[in-house]
Amino acid sequence: MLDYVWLIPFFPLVGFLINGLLGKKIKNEAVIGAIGTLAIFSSFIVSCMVLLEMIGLSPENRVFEKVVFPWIHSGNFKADMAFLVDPLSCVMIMVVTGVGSLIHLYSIGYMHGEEGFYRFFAYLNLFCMSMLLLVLGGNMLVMFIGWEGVGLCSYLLIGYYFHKKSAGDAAKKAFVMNRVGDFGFLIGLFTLYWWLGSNHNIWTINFTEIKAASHLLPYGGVVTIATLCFFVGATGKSAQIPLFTWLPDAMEGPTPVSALIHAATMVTAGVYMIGRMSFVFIKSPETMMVIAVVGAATAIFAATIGTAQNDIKRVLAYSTVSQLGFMFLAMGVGAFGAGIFHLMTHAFFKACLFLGSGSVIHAMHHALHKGHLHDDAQDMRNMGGLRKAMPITFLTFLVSTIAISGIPGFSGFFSKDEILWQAFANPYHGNLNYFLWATGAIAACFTAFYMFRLVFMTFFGECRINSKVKEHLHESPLVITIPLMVLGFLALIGGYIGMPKLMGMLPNYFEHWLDPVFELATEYGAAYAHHGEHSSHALEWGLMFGSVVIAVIGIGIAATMYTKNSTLPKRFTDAFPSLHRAVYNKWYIDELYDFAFVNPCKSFGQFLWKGFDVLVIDGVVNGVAGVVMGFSGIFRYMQSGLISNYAWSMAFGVVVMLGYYVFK
Amino acid sequence: MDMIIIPAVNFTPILPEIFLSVLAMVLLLINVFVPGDRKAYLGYLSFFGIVATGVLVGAGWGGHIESFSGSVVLDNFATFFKMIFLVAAGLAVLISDQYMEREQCNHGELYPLILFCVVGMMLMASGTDLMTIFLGLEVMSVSLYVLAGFNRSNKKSNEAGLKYFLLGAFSTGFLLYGMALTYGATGTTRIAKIAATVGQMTLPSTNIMLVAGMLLMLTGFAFKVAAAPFHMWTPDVYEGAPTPMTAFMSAGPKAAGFAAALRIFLVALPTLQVEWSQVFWILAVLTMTVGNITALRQDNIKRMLAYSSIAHAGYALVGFAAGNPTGTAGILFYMLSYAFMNIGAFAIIILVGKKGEANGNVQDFAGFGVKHPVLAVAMSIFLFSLAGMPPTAGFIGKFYLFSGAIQKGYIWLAIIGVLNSAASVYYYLRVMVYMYMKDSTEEFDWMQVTAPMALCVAISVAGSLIPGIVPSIILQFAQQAIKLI
Amino acid sequence: MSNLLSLTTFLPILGVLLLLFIPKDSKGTLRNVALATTVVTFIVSLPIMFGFQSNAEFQFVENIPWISAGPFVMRYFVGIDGISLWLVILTTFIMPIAVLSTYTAVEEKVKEYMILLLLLETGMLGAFISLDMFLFYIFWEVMLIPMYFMIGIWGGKNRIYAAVKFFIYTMVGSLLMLVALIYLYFKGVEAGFTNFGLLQFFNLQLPLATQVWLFLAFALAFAIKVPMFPLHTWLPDAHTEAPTAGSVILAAILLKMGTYGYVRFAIPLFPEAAHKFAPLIATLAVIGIIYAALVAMVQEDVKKLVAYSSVAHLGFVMLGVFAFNVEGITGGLLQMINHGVSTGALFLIVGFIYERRHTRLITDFGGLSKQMPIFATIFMIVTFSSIGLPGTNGFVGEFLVLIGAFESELRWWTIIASSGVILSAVYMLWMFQRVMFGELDNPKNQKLADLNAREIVIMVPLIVMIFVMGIYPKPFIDKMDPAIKKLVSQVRPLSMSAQKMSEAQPSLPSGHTGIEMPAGHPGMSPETDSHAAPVANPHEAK
Amino acid sequence: MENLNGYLIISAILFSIGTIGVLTRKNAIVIFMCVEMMLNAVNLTFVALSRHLGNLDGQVFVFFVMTVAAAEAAVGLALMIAFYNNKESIDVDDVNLMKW
Repeated sequence: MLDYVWLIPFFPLVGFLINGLLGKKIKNEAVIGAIGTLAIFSSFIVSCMVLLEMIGLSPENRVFEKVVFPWIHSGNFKADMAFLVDPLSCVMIMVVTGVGSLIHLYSIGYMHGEEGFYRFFAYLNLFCMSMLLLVLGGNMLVMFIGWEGVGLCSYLLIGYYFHKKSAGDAAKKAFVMNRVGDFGFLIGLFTLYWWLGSNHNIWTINFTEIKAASHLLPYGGVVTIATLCFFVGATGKSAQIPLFTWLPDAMEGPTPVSALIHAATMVTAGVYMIGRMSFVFIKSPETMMVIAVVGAATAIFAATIGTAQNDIKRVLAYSTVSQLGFMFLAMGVGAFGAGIFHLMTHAFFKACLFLGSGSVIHAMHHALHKGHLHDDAQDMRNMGGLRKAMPITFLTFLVSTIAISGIPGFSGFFSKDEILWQAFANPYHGNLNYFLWATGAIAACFTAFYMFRLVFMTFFGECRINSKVKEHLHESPLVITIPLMVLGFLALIGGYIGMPKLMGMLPNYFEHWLDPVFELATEYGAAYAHHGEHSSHALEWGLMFGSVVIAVIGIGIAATMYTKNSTLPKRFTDAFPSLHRAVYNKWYIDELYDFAFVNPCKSFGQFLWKGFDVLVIDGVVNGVAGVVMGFSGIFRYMQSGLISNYAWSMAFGVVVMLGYYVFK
Repeated sequence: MDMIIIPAVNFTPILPEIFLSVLAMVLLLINVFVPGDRKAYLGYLSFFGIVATGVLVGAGWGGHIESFSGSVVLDNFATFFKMIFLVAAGLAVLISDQYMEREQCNHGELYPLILFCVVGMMLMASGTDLMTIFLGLEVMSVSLYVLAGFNRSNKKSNEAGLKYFLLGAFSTGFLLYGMALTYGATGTTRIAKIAATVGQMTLPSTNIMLVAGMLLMLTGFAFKVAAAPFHMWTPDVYEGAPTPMTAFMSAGPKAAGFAAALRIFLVALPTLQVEWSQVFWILAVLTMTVGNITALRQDNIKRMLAYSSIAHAGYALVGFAAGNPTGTAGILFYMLSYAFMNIGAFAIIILVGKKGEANGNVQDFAGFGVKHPVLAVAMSIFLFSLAGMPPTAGFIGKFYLFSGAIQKGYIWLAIIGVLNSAASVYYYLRVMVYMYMKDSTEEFDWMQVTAPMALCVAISVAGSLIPGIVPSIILQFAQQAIKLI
Repeated sequence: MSNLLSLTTFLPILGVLLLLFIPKDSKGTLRNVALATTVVTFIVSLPIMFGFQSNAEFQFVENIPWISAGPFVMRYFVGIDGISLWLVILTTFIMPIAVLSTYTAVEEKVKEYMILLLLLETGMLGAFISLDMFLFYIFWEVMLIPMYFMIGIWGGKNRIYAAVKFFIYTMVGSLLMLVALIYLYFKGVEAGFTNFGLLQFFNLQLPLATQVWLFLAFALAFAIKVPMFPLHTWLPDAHTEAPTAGSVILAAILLKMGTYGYVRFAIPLFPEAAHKFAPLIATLAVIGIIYAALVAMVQEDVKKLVAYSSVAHLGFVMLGVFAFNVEGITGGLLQMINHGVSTGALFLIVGFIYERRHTRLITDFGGLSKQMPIFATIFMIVTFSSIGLPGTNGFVGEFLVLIGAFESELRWWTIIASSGVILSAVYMLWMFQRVMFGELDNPKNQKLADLNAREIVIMVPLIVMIFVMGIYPKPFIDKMDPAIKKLVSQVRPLSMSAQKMSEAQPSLPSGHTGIEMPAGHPGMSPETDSHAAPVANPHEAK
Repeated sequence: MENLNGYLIISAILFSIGTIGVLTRKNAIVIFMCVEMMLNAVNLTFVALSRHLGNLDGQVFVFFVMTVAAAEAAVGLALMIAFYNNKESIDVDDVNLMKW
């Protein structure tokens, strides 16, 4: 049946091994690139086969587990190298392998001539393998391998230009922040495992087994603790408040990396994880609320920062954070299907955006190089008017931008609108819903604004850079534009498989597909849901219209500020200098963390070392030695060398002894 | 009663003593005819004499013969100790010639004096009468006074002799007074009879005369084994005495002191064990602590080993305080091992030293390990054995001594003991630090290893190592020796 | 072959004898002979690994009389179970690597160095296989001597201080243990035992007060060796000063003596006392994890950093062992082996760059990745193994430790300990970044040569082990599992668990017994008891 | 012998005087004479006890003690002469080369 599922992560592994071990010898970029791309493309083929086979099954049978080999068995604890195929993981493997293949292809062109070309493809394959392990993992531990594995690859790829200090810093920051999340993940895992085990003697970390036992879990209480811990893990991986600061820095990595890891796949792992364990999360209303609030807050928070950035990739990075916020908002309001749906559409358009920006940077870099200039190839202030030079890039970029802004007919609209509607109409959070919706809507407005700001600054107007350079600006080669076109196309039409029922044109295939995965969660959620308050069709239509209007407003503002009246931004910043500074500096969050955690840790470490280890502990150790030596000195001088003193000592001994025993 | 009846005396028990005495006197005589640069022959002669005595002593193993109306006995206990004395004397004889030659005091009398000293010690070990023991002790002591001051032209040696003499005589006074009081309390000087009399007393510990006698005797022996606070002569005398004699003194007389004390306290006064055990407990703690801690800061290696020797007396006292077969067998084993390891160490010191007792500081060992790896390894073995590291004899000895204390319930004594042991490691390691870890300032090219020296080192290495790996070979004898008293 | 263990243990001594006859100037021969000896030892030890049956019995047992005098009877009693098996193999596995690493690192006194290395191997192997407590003690102490000389003679600037500190520090602890050992023996004699054989003492019922004192004495000795906070300060000194091979052996094997001591001696001999002190030891372990990580973070010397990381790693081991359940102890043991492999590898790596640059200060490096790509790759793998990345060995052990501890009473400790996972990433990666990443701006670093063939050969086995144990730890766990189950049942004497159960009964959640009893597998009861305990006392966690 | 205690006390006093002499005097010969006084005090004890107990062991002991004392005197005086040769003094406070 689906026994061949292990091939999916296996191909990238092979690719990794070949390129990693032999890549240096192969040298030929074409071969290396082909190996890397073929590896992941093979996985894509297998994934398609898996998907087809799954479609062929009846919905309730769409669960398949495969134990490849036993991994850790000790005492009660049992974790196998096991894979789980269900509709959810199907979606994920399709996204990962599909988008992954395109990005591999793209990278052949983008990374051309880079030192360590083979290294890049090896890492990329390794990443795909880890990501596939993550989404296919049949138990929490296999998921955790993938979870950490993608973190590792992220580290390696962010630090790809390791000679740049900023790259090294960013890589380390990414890994460490992920680790903070992993800490939460582990504690969550322990709590769940221990609670089920000690109370019901079900010692398991296997998803299906937990699912089967999930009716034993209480609402709130220990589940809240466990799920909050898991959520901490998710915030780390998916760059949510408070652990989001690594993602913008991660843009130090090559652009395909940003597209694949930091937009389409890895960062969505947190969302996936919540989806995977929806039946646990839903049992804690508190956690659900926290997730929703954090998601909404992140969405708007990151969006505000995005409005003020000048680095093209940073804008996209904050946009990613913000969009991930939307996904979490969806998860938090119990709209798991919508969250995963947005995950998918976001993968399409955000990958496209990143790759497009890569194409732009590539062209800029090339042109600047030719013009012997050392300006920043990623700074939008140096760009402008690129649409003529790079029509394909521009077009795909525009499509994706429209998609992300939530203009009807594009993929982003369907998913985002679903999320906003669910935020408003979900039965779980009572009056908080208005706030959630409002926040989401404003964030959407910001999204439209900063994305179009980006488009306008990059592709419209006049080229702001030296005219010498301008003539060197060319469209990127086919190997780069083909992925762009495919992704752009997907960004355009990808939403139709998940069209809301309301519109009624197409059945919501996507939701139906995922239903078997999430129905249990909905069932549990019903225990505390308030039904039937907001669910009227008119309202839904109204809100939908509202969100479109909001998006259009955002676009309008952007258009006004960045195409028509180019002095507006300046006037705006002059009017609110401190606000702009704060936004531009990302609300000083990095500085805050440095102040609150990093520096205290370092100085505390210094204190412990110099103050405690050396002074106190070693002080005691050497002090004891010193005291003994001191006594040595004293005893030594008692040895005066004089016979009469010696005789006195003897007589003293005799007298004391006699005195004690004879006259006692 | 008109006829003097000569009692049928069985001389077997004191055959070794007689043999050695005769040998010593013969040596004294022929010394006159041996030219100054040939005194080594006397050494060889006495060494072979000692070996022969060893055979003689060994042949007596397992027997139990009393003689001189019960004032001397031949038993395993005595035999074991006699072996220790012979080992100490034999090794000391081996290392003497080179040293004496260098210090230009190679007087032939040295060897007879050593032999007389051994005779005295043997009497102490086999004596079963306070009188015999006293006599043996004095024979030993008087010879030792001379040996300590043997290097007449050396001021330090002189001082050592004088100091030892005055303090030794002083302590003899106490010992003797103790014996007198014991005699008064029990009416006899025979060990066995004392035991019988004391055994019949209802509350011997309230008998002031007896207790005082015991304590005074204890003082005397404490002086001989260098137990604090009667130890203060030790560092000075050890430092001043000619090095081979220091080696000899640290091993032989100490063992003899323990032999006699064991005999008296275990056989004659077992009923007072509670009392003397307490005293030995305190003495042991004091002795170990003072010895070890003071040794930490010594630069003169002879003096350092003198303090170490005090500490070792303390360890042995731990076994004594325990007073049970484990502890006492430990003492026997330890004294033998100590003879090997300590004299071995002194042999190396003699080799490293220069004329006029120069080059005797720890610092002078810098680089020794590189220049003379074999000797340095030997020295390391001696030092590790002294420190009580497995797998050396020193470890097994300490193991038994402390085990005795633990078996007896003196846990704290054992703990203090091991802590002392740990502290002692520092100064033993210090020598090794200089030997191996400091760059050499010397070429050590003046050093010459004569055959007797080499033999001594080899025997000592074997004696410190083999009993550590297969301790049974010695321990079973020690066990048997202790069984008979 | 029944005397395989002895053969393995004493083969290095044979090597020593061979070395004695080789002139000290033919360094090449000396090195090769030493290497050959260790390799042969390793090969000889392989049948032990393959021939080992997965059961709880001691195997390859040899039991012959040795000393018999007075109250004491010591026997040459050796054998291994699943716990010591891997440590023996680890030792024979690491030794050739250590020897090979000295080929260029040690140019002076090669002969002595090799002799000491081989003596050390015998000492370590002997300690792992001894089943006679006296024999164990002998080997335990003997190990000190070669290590002392290795640090003191071939060490760095401050070597003498470090060597003496190492020696005396360890000695203090072990001598106190000796006292306890003797005391225990006499208790055994009262109970009718006739020798020092370890196994019978597991059945000795001692009153709690006695156990407490004896446990403290044993625990102190082992804690110093582990080393546990706050007895760890000898370790950074020893490591910084020791030559590379010395550090490797010290970290990879010698420190395991401490943790092994707990598992083999302190805990099964004094189970009640061990339980009583578990919170204290867990606290120290957790403090050690966090503390060492924080201190490691600010180190300027790579080697010192790695040394402190050892303290943190061994804190995990201790936490796992004192969880007293199968998962925790398995994790602890795996972590011991893992630490041997990865920290050993780290010290080798530090050695490589030290040999090239004669400095270990982090600030002297930077950007080495560019100059030394192979080195960079290996270093990175080892770094991540040390961090405990899943897929590498470090993870399996650490995870089992944490999950085991979490199941036991040590839940809150575990949570704090888990944060060590973050800190380890911080200090290791920060170090890695500063050494390997960045501009290659120091001219001295621009001429560095990448690893040569010998160095790669040294590292490859370690790298392979890192992945094998990370991806397929089953064979390792399977062989140690029965022994650990047995240990767990020893640690939870029936009387105690019964008592706990009776306390627990009223507060157990309904259905607990109903589910557990029928489902309980035979022979699993000790563990299930151990899990029942925390539930039994919910307030205990406060 | 009803006044044994008298003898014992006298000998104890003698012994103490000797001891104190050793402790306080500085001249090596005087010290040695004090030691001799201690030994003679012991002899007195022995004799008195021997008479009191009615056996001869004590008396025999005394002979040995006297012999030994003589031997000791010979050796001791020789050592003092040797010392005097080097230091031109027999003040024990001059015996001070070795200390600490």
